[in-house]
Amino acid sequence: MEEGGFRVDPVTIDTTKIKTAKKKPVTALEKLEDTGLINTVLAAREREGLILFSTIDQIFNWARLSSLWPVSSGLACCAIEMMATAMAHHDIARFGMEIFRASPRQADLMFVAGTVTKRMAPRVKQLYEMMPDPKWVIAVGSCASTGGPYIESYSVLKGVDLIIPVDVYIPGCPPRPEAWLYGIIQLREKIKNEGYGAKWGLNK
Amino acid sequence: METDELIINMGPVHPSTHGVLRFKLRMDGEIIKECTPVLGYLHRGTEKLGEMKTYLQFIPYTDRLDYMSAFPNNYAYVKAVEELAGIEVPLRAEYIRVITMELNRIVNHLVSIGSLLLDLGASTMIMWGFRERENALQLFEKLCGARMTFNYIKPGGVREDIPEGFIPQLNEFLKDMEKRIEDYEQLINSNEIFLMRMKNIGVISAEDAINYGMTGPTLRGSGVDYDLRKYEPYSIYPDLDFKACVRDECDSYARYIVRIEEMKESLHILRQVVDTIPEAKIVSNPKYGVAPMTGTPSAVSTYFPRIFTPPTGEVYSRIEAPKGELGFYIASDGTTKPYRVKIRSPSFCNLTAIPKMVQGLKIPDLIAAFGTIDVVLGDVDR
Amino acid sequence: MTANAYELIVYILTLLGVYEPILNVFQVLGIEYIFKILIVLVEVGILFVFVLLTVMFLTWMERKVVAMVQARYGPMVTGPRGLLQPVMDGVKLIGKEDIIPAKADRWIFTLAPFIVFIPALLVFIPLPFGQSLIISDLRVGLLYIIAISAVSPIAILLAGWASNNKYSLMGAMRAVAQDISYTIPLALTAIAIVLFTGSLSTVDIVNAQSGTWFGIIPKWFIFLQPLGFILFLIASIAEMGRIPFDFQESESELVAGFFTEYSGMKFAMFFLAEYAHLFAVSGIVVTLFLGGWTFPILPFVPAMLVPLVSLGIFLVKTYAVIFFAMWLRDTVPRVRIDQLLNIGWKIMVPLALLNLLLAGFLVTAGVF
Amino acid sequence: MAWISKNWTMSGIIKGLIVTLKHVLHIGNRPTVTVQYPYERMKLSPRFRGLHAVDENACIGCGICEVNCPNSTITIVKHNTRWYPQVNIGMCLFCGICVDVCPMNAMKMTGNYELADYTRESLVYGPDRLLFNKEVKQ
Amino acid sequence: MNAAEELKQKLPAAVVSTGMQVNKPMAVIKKEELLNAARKVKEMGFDHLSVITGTDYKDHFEVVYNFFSYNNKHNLVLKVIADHDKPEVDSLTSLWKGADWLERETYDLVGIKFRGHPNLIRILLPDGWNGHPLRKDYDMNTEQFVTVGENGDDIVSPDGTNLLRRK
Repeated sequence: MEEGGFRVDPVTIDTTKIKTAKKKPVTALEKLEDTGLINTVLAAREREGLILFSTIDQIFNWARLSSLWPVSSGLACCAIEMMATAMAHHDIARFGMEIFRASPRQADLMFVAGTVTKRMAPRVKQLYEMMPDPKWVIAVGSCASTGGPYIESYSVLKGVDLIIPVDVYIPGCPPRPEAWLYGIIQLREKIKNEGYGAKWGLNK
Repeated sequence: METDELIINMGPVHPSTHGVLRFKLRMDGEIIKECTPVLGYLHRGTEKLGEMKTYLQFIPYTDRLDYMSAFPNNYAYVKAVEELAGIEVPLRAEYIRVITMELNRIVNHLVSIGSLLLDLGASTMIMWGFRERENALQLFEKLCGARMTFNYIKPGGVREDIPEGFIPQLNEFLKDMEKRIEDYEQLINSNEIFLMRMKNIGVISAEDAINYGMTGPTLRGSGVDYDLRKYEPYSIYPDLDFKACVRDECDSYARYIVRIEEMKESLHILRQVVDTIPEAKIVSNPKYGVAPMTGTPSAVSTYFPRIFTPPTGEVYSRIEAPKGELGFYIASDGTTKPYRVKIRSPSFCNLTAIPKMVQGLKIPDLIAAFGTIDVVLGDVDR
Repeated sequence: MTANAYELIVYILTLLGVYEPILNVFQVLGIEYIFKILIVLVEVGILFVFVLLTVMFLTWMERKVVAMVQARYGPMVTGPRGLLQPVMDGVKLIGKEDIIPAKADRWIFTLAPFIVFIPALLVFIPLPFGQSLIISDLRVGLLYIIAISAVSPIAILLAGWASNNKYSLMGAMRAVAQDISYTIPLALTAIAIVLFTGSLSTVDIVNAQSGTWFGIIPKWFIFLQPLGFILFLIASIAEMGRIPFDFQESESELVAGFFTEYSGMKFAMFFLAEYAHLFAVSGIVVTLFLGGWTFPILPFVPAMLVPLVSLGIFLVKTYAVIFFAMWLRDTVPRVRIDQLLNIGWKIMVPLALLNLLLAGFLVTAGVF
Repeated sequence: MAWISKNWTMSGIIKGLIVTLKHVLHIGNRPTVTVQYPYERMKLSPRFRGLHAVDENACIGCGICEVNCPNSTITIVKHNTRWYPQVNIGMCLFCGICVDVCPMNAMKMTGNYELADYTRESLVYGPDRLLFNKEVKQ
Repeated sequence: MNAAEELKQKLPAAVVSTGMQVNKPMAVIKKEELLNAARKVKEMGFDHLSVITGTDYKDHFEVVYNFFSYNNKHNLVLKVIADHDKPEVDSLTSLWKGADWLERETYDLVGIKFRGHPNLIRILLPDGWNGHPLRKDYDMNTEQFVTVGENGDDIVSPDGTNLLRRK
């Protein structure tokens, strides 16, 4: 599907460049700090030199991390745990995320929950492309992260990051709902540290 | 009057196709003229992997076929292997297996009914269903350390014995569950809108249902009194008192009622099993004889064979999974790996009848009828 | 006693002693009308801000009510008990990319959200929020309300058609069919009320309900016309497009209905309009059948406080109706589109006519 | 339609409304069940199969876990002059076969499920993050 | 007397041999006589076609049909042996509608053609997929990628440049 409108490329962090940590980090946030990611972002802001816009950034970041609407696309086993995460015992609604939008146009976040087969891969990519910026992807479970149990299979894509950029990986087969929530919290931490003045061309 | 046909592609990403199924619909306005399910968006090549893994290594993969009810999958595969190799199973292990399978049947039906109601637009039932499901999953986790993919039932027994505190918790769950089912019935059963949506929708006669190879609650909803647990008994089901739940309206509502009744029957079975579970061994070992009753992982690792070679031959073994007849065909060539694994999955065969069921209905009816045959795409596509 | 919000503002300013001096200033400059326009702008501004805040609160309330029914908490993290959640959603949607599909009709695609959003606000103009808390007591208030709410199907049709998406188009078609078939029983039951009051003015309708029978039972039209109330409630839930009648966006069938292709602020407008509509329609239900802002305790309230207390009464009643709509939404599934139309034409319309007949009998018998 | 005229009382819907209202008001053992995860946690089963842990002294690096792993998640790597397993938990099934087959009972599965991470590379858990020392722990 | 023997008595020309598949009576049927035998089997009351399995035995293919009778609660297994070069057997769709998808699946994954099938196309893998994966000589190393065409259909190509972000 073609898209109209103007597209914006937000200032995203190339997480692939992060190498292994020096110390033994415990939480992923510590890992983030360990790799100097926050400092990188701060330095990028200082270069622009506008504190006001970084405040706007912070407001928008706060809004964005507080209202991540996922697109409701389950692929396989992990989708059931996605439902479990949204349900009464774990209640993703506490983070304001219970609005699972069936239309990707209104979503901010995509859970790649389950095995991405080769036949499904172009559709997943299309779904991702239909989402408006800024958007994030969480690869859930072994299948979406690397191909997992089906890595030797002839019809399974070996990791969804081959086709779309992934922000957070949640291992587990499938991960229990708390692990999902932990992954979501990690994503919130990441969004907190992103620079998004790009909409008005302020940060560039 | 000349009208144009509208062709709608429902799926593979659509809120009510329970995953990644796609319907190609030829529509005349809102009426479905022809419905063609397009499968394979979750085809993961499990059967090929079955040939590449050893018998024990393949058990985790069976969990991921019908991920709503993994225990029956485990059991069906293990039963096939046991029949192939002629392994006897200690009684306590069979009791534990029946506990897990019946619990899993309840879980499966909860999610099935919940997602049916969600597709019809009522979001509450699925929340309540998952609330009880979570309690059951805590039992599973207590028993085997995982919530959905268990890898628990092994050839000749089960992986670990029942832990302390499991039976009281199970009893509590059973007591709780009865009240909850009353709640569900009060919420749904006589709801006029629900009846309007379900009665006389997705009708399939008994002859058609048999001819299409439908099994499980979908078949019993069409008035065929057939339950493999009863008429081709396996495990300890011959000793248990239960009935096959049959309704003969043949429509979506009948299939829904069959599921509710089956949950009650499962509770009944569980109550019997919990009362009579024997104190005995949980693992029998084809090579080392029968192991003593154990509960610790170390004992399991001691008494479980790492490599396992059944004799040459082939077997087709089937059980009554929550969704219908689940069968495993295994051909062995006497090596450590199966020569061929074929999975007869209930969802796949039940789905065959969908085009017949929904012809001349509308999209909302397609969703209602599709919801009641309870398809899991991992099971369809394998 | 003031008649509407304009006069109320003038009255308050006079009480504060600032009205005359300011008016004098403008009179000296010869631009007295500008002052009047300013006052109107202020009152309309207050109304719109109030409506928008209510709408935001309603989204929060909806999520909390759903959560309560479903044995969970709902939004908790953002702000105290998640109260800031709607604000965050709004800010986020402002910052989202605005996609216009390449095959869409750009102009109509952009226009449609506004055509949905503006009538949703305009409905509030003849709605009495409390004694003298009304922007304008139109003499054809009820007709105006029904006419304005009939605009939104047009916008929905525009949105669905302009999106160039099959689901959107089907959602739009359904929404229009539904709106047309339910506006008729809605209007018919409203006419039954007009039979009693003899006036289309909403203020007259409320005033007619201000007394009591036997000193206990308030003279609300719900007691005179229980059938009319039920019909009106069902028709207005259908008009709002909420479960069990939410065809325009029935998620499990049509993905997101007519706004499948909308993103960012445009989507937010549909979202806001939906909740503004909910608030407005609940307000109309209250005005027509539940006595509006009247309550038997009002005569005992000091005259100064009456606008405030009556506003409180109105809001309590409105929120009760809203809660009922939300509660119903969490209980029942969705009906099918043809069943909905069947109910509309074969049951609701005859019953509404019957109700009209009953009302006529009651009026002729001089019951009211 | 005839069917609706039979059911005009809508008693079923009213029944449903009563049940949902009971939930809103928490009447009769229908409490809010949410566990607020970062602040509260569910009780975890001791058998829970989470992140692996390898006993530093017991492991002999024999590679039986590597062979038995269904999808080659485990590789044996050198670490401080000895050989230990390295687990790519981004690929792992968490099936527990490696624990079952370990001849020395060196492999354990802990209750750690908080494994989410930003990169695929950091999902590979080498011996430095898997090893634990039994003597020190006890 | 079990069902296989009974079938052999009724159709001596069709049945090559009888035996047991663990606990189920099995009859090996001549390829040409399959449809006749199936018709006879249906007359005998076996109304449920449980599963169709195709297996590649390198020099020949075996197609196994598992039947079940709801009335008599009996099992019966039919086995047909097909050539490896030109695997083709009769379709049972005229007798059991449920055979439709099972045969399509067998065609898709094992590559056995069913004569007389109304719509013998791939079901699990996309049209145009190269090879039948459950054959023993299927090359697991060839990468095939799928892209989406105009009306949502799949296009298979060995080239994944449009799809993949990076190698």
